Parts: sequence; structure tokens; C-alpha cells
Amino acid sequence: MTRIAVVVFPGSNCEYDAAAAVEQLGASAELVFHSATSLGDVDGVILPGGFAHGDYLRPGALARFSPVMAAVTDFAARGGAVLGICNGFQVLTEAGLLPGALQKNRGLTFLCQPTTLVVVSTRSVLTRAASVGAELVVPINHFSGAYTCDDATYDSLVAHDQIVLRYRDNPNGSRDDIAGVSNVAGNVVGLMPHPERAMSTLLGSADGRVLLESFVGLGVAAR
Amino acid sequence: MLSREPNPLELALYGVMWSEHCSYKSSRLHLRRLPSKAPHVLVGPGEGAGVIDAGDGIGVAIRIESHNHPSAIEPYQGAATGVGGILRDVFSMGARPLAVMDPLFFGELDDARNRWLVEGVVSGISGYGNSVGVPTIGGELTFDQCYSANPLVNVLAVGALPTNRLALAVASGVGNFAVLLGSSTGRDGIGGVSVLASAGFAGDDGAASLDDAKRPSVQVGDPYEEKRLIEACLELLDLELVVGIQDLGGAGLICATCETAAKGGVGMDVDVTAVPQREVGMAPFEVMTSESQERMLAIVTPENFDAVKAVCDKWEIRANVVGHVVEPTTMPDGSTVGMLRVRHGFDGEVLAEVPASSLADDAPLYDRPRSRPADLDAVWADDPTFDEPAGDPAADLLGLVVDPAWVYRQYDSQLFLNTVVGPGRDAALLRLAGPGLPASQRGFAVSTDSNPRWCALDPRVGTALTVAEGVANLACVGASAKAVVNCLNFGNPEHPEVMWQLSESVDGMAEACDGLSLPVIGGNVSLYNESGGRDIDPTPVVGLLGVVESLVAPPPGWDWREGDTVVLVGHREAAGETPFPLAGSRWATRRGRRGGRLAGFDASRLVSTFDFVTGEIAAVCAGEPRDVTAVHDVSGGGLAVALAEMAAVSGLGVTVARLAGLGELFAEFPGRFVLATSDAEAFMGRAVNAGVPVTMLGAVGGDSLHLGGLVSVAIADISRQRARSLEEALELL
Amino acid sequence: MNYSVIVEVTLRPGIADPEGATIERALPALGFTGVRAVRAGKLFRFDVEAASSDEALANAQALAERLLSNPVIEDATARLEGEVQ
Amino acid sequence: MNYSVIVEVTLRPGIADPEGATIERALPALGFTGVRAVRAGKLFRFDVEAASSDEALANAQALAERLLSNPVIEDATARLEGEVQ
Ligand SMILES: Nc1ncnc2c1ncn2[C@@H]1O[C@H](COP(=O)(O)OP(=O)(O)O)[C@@H](O)[C@H]1O
Ligand SMILES: [Mg+2]
Repeated sequence: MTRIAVVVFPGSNCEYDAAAAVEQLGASAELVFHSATSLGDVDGVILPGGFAHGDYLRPGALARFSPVMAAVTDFAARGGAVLGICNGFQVLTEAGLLPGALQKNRGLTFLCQPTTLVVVSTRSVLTRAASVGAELVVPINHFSGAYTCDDATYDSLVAHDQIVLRYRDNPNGSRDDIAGVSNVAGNVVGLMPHPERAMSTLLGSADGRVLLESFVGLGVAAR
Repeated sequence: MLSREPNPLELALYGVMWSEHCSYKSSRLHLRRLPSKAPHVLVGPGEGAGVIDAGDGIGVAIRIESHNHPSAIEPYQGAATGVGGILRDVFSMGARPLAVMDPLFFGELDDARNRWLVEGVVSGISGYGNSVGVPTIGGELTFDQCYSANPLVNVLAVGALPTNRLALAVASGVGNFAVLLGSSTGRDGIGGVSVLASAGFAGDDGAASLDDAKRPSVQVGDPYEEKRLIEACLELLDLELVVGIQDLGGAGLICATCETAAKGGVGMDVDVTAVPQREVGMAPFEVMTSESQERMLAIVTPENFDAVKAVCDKWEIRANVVGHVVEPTTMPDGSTVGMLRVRHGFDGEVLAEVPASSLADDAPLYDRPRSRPADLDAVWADDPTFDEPAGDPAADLLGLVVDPAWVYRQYDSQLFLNTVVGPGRDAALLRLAGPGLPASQRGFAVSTDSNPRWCALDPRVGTALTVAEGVANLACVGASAKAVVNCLNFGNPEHPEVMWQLSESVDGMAEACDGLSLPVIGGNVSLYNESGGRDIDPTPVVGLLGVVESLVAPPPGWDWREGDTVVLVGHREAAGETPFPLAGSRWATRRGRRGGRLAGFDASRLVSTFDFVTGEIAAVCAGEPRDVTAVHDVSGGGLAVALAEMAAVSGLGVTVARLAGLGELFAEFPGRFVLATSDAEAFMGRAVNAGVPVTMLGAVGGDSLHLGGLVSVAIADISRQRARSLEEALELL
Repeated sequence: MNYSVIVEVTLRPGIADPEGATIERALPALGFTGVRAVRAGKLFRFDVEAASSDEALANAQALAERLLSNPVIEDATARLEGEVQ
Repeated sequence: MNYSVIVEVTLRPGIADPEGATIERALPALGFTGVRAVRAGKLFRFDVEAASSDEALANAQALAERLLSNPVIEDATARLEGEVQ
């Protein structure tokens, strides 16, 4: 059975949701507290949404210094599948595991609403099972979700096919409508929308399934 | 009470504990008339939160509170700390907070200060609620001149617990420790409750001087601390490491210690020097009454203290022994009294010594004079139902459609994967699930409602109708109402008219709750709400909690489909009878007409309609095949607005052939529902069988709304107006 | 004339500063010792057109107090950085 | 010795500043004219224990760059305010 570690920083709040989504897909999920120095024997890691360390200073700025992040960095370097959702994406950029930064939304308000995502690349652990051009309805839930980077970084993102998902209607002022990016190898992915909130029609959408199915299934096999 | 003169510290402690805010001295007499019993009530009024048995071994805790006065001065922090406070009430019962709601009331938006208040309050709720990790799933948004400079910021929280984790705020066991958990104590909100919530906003002497006087009372919230405090407290309760637990709210440590001691019938020694202090040189009075946020008091046996400390260390929460539970003192007459002693060091000087119960329970009880407003008959006589000209109903309709999405988009409404129906509909509906709860297929629904326009005309009937409106909202998501909480926002209780309003309102709530078989399991009273020297309109806010027994499919929404038949369940205006009353409607208020008489409250008529609609929708939730495709209750703005909202959401119009007149379009009183069905004959049959009035309104189709020759308007216009009106008024577009 | 102005907004003494306190608590784990009393605030930089530096400063101070801060919990001070073209 | 330090964090040139832009847009309605190029940043004030003022400043600058700012989008500068007791 695929084993996924879900990292819990103090102030994380989507850890149970991420774990439930993973378990719904037949994988097992283990909560790993931020003070841990090892992830254990797992096939993938999720940094869930929330407000690690209260988002004080900047989202992710304090969390990236947590002891567990050394293990995450190491796991990523060995090609392990790492997914940062929302606050987890912010942590990954602060930690330098993904390029760019996330700034406050264009309208300077928090936004919780459904968005339509367009799959841009399937060269990532999150999108392998999806098809390019597919539209997925997945909610966002963030204040600092506007993806930002300098021109050189942007050119390199495009050159290496690292833009994974775009918004169809840009809600937050993200550069080039970017909703999610990967590292060059495609094993580390961050996105602002919450696929774990789009796992069943009872809650409004099941379009997040294809993303998390990629992550717990194919992504790991490809390692 | 003391057989001697109290010293200055003792006097000051009484002053705070016996303030209006802490002791309910003006309202207690009246609140007793509310029914509070039912077999499923596990905890009624008086504890941190009321709790009902929702089935499957799960209790649901609910509580509502106001944070009006702090929000008027610092809207962001005032609202934020309101959320923090209400959450502590809920998790102090052992419940994991699962949802927040925020009924909000502001002055008109043509005033820049009111716009500033709206933006500040909404971002405060968003900033705290999202970060603390509890979804905000609904609320209310009302604008009226009477709230200018005195906004009402009420916050409701719901939590759930395995019924065997129920915790109570009681100190027992001589030798046990009182452990202060959470933030250090600063000079935040010293005397806040007495200064802020027990005095009005004078108005004329200018906002600036008033702000100056109240400056020290502002508290700053720390949602990150609260998040860790929630996790730590729930873990302590799961591990059965605490005897009792209480939040620190109004009047801070003094309130928490004397209340837990009084409930346990014990004494308590409190050492002010043991309280971690954020500022230097704090006086004992300041330490005891500070309202620094994010603190809890746990009663712990000495053997368990190390284990408590370990849990708190994990969550990086302070835990300090600040009190000892002691034997009650034997008095000269042989009776025993639990004494609260404030000391400088546990073995040091006694700074204050008073019976705990006298502080907690013996506050004076006022029966303040009441009088029916002298102008009420004149107000009633000025009824728009009979003489207000029709004008342009289509333009009126467009003026009445507002989507508060700008507000609720700023709130995380989905956390915990429970939200089946979020903000923007009639009631919120959530799965009854959460970390640590037994598995269940049930759902719970919550609605908050208020109608100051009705209550200004008739606080008794207005309040009764408000309760009914809440039940109607729950029916739209298939939930049966189980319990009521209320927040009574009124003006200055020293004005006899205000006390009359309060008393009438309580009677109306009691009548409605009796008639609809609902217990009131908690409440809060906010008095001295005045704007420019004028009392606010009576604003009782009613929170309704309901349960759906089987939630496997989402209930129908507002969106109907091409070819559906639109039906009205509930009464139509009969030809030749008195027209539906427009008094107190949003339509009349927009025209500056604030007089007239309301429709009466008729419980028996309502019950059958509510039961029928609830049953229809609950069947959909349970996954049974049904022909009902959409549902919405008729509320603010009347039938015209209900139809317009459904048309806007669907992008499809409807043509209603006959309507009696303006009353049928815009009158507001609960007990009417618009439904859409794909099988009109079957639906009508079921309604007739249930003995519920029902009529067909028309067929879905086209891109306009045509209402009985009175209104003809394009859906695109309705949608644009709905989407824009709030942001336009806030000058954000 | 155009003047460049800086406005500093800080929490008033005695007002709790959760952000500053959280940063301070995190520092030892990052290897920073001997840092205390961390307070977080806001900074604004802008250009003001005015007839004199005094007028520019007065305008900036008014702006700082009316829009950029809430005097109930924050202090705001404007200072001139220099002239700009 | 204890030194009081101020760290200013500002967005790097070329990085969009929605907060500054929003403030600038709101100004005319509030009667402030002639204000331009508004940029929003952050300010931190803290005390550093160090053997000398140079050491204090160096420590503060390191803290500013490693933690208080994100070099991808922000610049940070520390300056000494004075000695404290
Ligand atoms: N302040 C608010 N916060 C969150 N949601 C709100 C707020 N105000 C209104 N809403 C949501 O908007 C919808 C419409 O509110 P309202 O018109 O009061 O409903 P109703 O007439 O059915 O009682 C509801 O779902 C409500 O929860
Ligand atoms: Mg409704």
C-alpha cells in the first residue's frame, strides 16, 4: 500500500483533510509532526494547507526552518514525491524547493471560492494521470496566492515545462495565471488550489481526484 | 456579604463581576421565561455553550455572543477577538469547533466610517477564523442608520464532541491545581467588560475623545496561539487529564476562578505572582481582571500535572499553576463558604478574600422599569400596506437583490471537508464529522436570523417570526430544528422603552419556541447599543441548530431547470381579503416607510408547512428519488426576491401568471417556500395529502422574470445587480 | 516640489504583538541568540508633491494617521527622506 | 551590550505591490492629492546583545536577510538605533 506522510506544522489545519483524501484513494496516511527529523518509510510527502506558525512574518517563512524540513529536502533530492498544497506550496517556495514566491492576492482579500484549473503539463507527480487541456473545478482558499517570479525564472519555468496548472479565470493576480508549478524533475509540486476539497460531488466537485490519484499512484511508481 | 468593609481590591473585583456584561443584572429576570428543556438537551444555558445529543454518540455544542463595542473602536481586532472568545466557549465544553457564523449590522454605506468598519470587521473575522482553522459557514449582513458608529458584531460557533468527552467548568478536589493555559497576561482590556459593554456611545462629544478614553481596552487576538490552545485542550480532555476546564473571557482570571470554585462548592487560593505577565509592574487588580486573549483555566490533580505540562510543551503552550483548590471555610454560624483568596505568593499576603459564590452568583437582580413606547400606536397606524403607491416594482426588485459573496468569499467555509451547503444559501449544512468523532452519516445545519425592521414595529411578534424564519431556513436543507441560541442586542436598559422591547422580545421568543417545540440552550445579551444618542432598533439574533438524519446526497439548491414547474408552498393572498402586510418589509423600508402592523405568529399553521418541506428535502439528502429540483424560503424582499435569486442562480426565468398585488410580491413573513419540481402532479399530490397549502406559480424557461404583470425584468440585469451592489456601495468597484 | 517620505507604523506600547512574539520564539532554533523585544510594524514609502518640505511632512503625517494606521492601537510617524525629481 | 536595531523590508524594484497600489487609488477620495509611488513594506524593531555595535549590526543584517525577508521578492536593510540598557 502506498504510504504518504502528511506533515503537521503548528498552525497547519488541512492535515486531516489531506489524510482523508489520500485514504479515500486507498493509500495510507501518517501525520508527521514538524519536530520529527525523519519521515519514516514513506512513498510520498504532503505539506498540507493551513497557517503554519500563524503565517507570521510571511507564509512559510518560519515553517521552512522546522526540523522536518531537512528530511523533506533530502527526500525530494532523492526523487521522492513531494506535494505542497496552499500553505504547503508557500513553505516549499520559502525553502527553495520550488522557484518563485507567493504574494498577497491582487484584491488584498482572502479568497475562498471554486476555480477552474487548466492542466498545462503532465510531467509532474500531480498531473501524470490527467490530460493536457483538461479543465478541473477545484476550490482555492488563500490570502497570499499570487505567484511571482522574475523574468529569468519565468523563462526557465516555461523552458522546463514546470508550469503544471493555470487558472482559467485568474482570481488573484498570479503571474501568467499560474496555479501550480513543479521543480525541473517533476517530483516536487506546489499548487494553491485544494484538490483534497474536490473529492466528492457531495461537497461540490470530484475533479481533484485525478490529481491526488496521480500523486498516490503513478507518481510514486515512476520514481 | 462580608461582615466587614471590603478593601479597594475586593470592591473593584465586585465592580467588574457585577457589571452588566458579566452579571446580566438587567436581563436575568426576563431570560428565565425562555423554555430550555428537551430530552435531547445535554447542557442548557449557563455553561460555556449549550450541547444537544445529535445521535450516534455525538454531541453538538453551540453558542453565540456579541463583540459590538470593541468592534466599534478597532474593527479588525474587535471582530477577531470575538471569534476567538466564542471558540473558547465551545472547546471548553470538550467540543472541537467545526463552524463559525457572523451576523453583522452596520450603518449605511454612504458614510466613510461605516465602510471602514465593514472592511475592518470582515477582515478581522477572516483573519482570525481562517487562521485558527475553523470554517465560517454563514452569517448575516444588515445595513441600517441605527447602527451607525455602533455596529453589531455577533459571532456564533458550533462544535462537536463524543458525548463521553463532555467537560464542565467546575473546580473540585481539595489540593487540585488551577492551571492557567495559553498567553501571558498583559494590560489588555482592563475593565473592558465594564468600561466597554456597559456604557453607551455618547455620540455628541465626538468619536475622538471617546476613543481616547477607551484606548487601553483594545485587545489583540492571536489565532496561532488559539489554534495550539484548541489542539492542546482537546488532547488534555481526550487523555482525561483535567477535572474541569473554563475559558477566560470577560473579567478574565477573576471570573474563571470564582465561577469554577462556586460551581464546585470549594475555595480557591490564587497567586497573582504565579501568573505569567507580559508587562512589568502590573497591579493585582490588573492581573485578575485583564482580558488578555487565548487563555484557559484547567483544574488538574497534582499527579497529572506533569502529563499536562508535556501536552502543553508539545503544542508550545504555557501552563502555570496559578491557584490551589482549598476547603470551604466554616463560618461562625456553622455554614461553609468557598472563599476566593487573591494572594501575593501562595504563602504570602492575602490581598482579597471574598466568597466565590457572592462574586459569581449574587449580583443584584434589577427589575428595571418598562414602558410601551408612547408613539407605538401612531407608528402602527402609518401602514404602507394600504397607501404606498406601486411605483416601479421592477426597479424596486433590482434595488433589493444583494449577494453578500464579497463577505463570505473572504472566509474559509470548507475546512474539514464537511461543508455540503456553504454560505450564500438559506442555511449551512455540514456533515457531522470531525477528527476524533464517532463515524456518522448525519448532518447538522445552522442558520442565524434577525429582523430589526420587524422588531422595531413589534418586538414580540417580530422575534417570534424571526425564530420561525430560522426554522424555515433549516427546512430548505432538510434539517429538523433541535435548539435555539440567541443574542439580544438592545439599547440602553435605563430607558424604559428599551426594557419593554427586551421583555416583549423574550416573550415572543418563548412563545415561538413553545409553539415549535424548541429549547433555548444558550444566549447572550448586549445592552447600551446606542448611536448618536439614539437606541438601536431591537435586534434579537436567533441561531438555529438542526439535524439531518441521513446525509448522503446534497439537498436541492436554488437552481431550477428548464421545464420544471415552480410551486409555492404556503399561503397565497386570497382575493377580497386583507392584502399581505408590507409593514416592516425591506421594500417598505427602502421607501422610507417604517410603520404598520406585522402579520401574526401562528405556530400550528407553520409547523405543518415546515414539517412537509423538511421531509421533502430530507428525503433528497437521504438519497431517495424525488422530483424536487430546487428550494428556497420566502424571506427578506418577499416572493419577488426569492424568485429573482433562484432565476439569477439558474440563469433561467419563470413566468408567474397571477399575483394579487404588491403584498404578494414584497411582503415578508415566514411559512412560504418556493420549490421547483420535475413532476408537478406528484408533488402537488404529496402537499395536498400533508394538508399544506400549495399552488403552481409557473413554468421555468426564458431569460426574464415575469411576475403577474407587475414585474418584467431580464435575468442578466438581476445577476449583474446582485453581484455588484455590495462592492459598489463599499466603493470597491 | 516632490519629496520622498517614509512612514513607520508600530503597535503602541503595551499592545500585544503576536507576530513579534512568534518570531522571537522561533529565533533560538534558527541559531540566533541574544535577540529580544521583537516588534513587527509596517513601513510605507511614497512621494508627496508640496510647496515646502514642511508641508510635505505635514501631509504625510496626516495621511499616516488617517489612513495608514489606527491610532487606537498604532503609532505612526512620517519622516522626510529627501527631494525627488 | 544591548543595541536597538531597526530592519526595513521593502519589495524589490519591479515586483508588483498590490498594497501600495490600493492605497494610492484610495487617496484622492480621502482628499489626499499629489501622493504617488506608494510602496508598502515591513518594519521590525528589536534588541540585539553583542560585544560591539558592528557585531550587533552584522547579526541584525544576517537575521534580516535569512529570515525577515524573502530574497526572491524583498530587500532588507538593518540599521542601528542606539544602545539600550
Ligand atoms: N456576514 C456574513 N458572513 C457569512 N455569510 C453571510 C453573511 N451575511 C450573509 N451571509 C450568507 O448569505 C446568505 C444570505 O443571507 P440572508 O439573506 O440573511 O439569508 P436568509 O434570508 O435565507 O436568512 C446566507 O447563506 C448567509 O449565511
Ligand atoms: Mg432563507
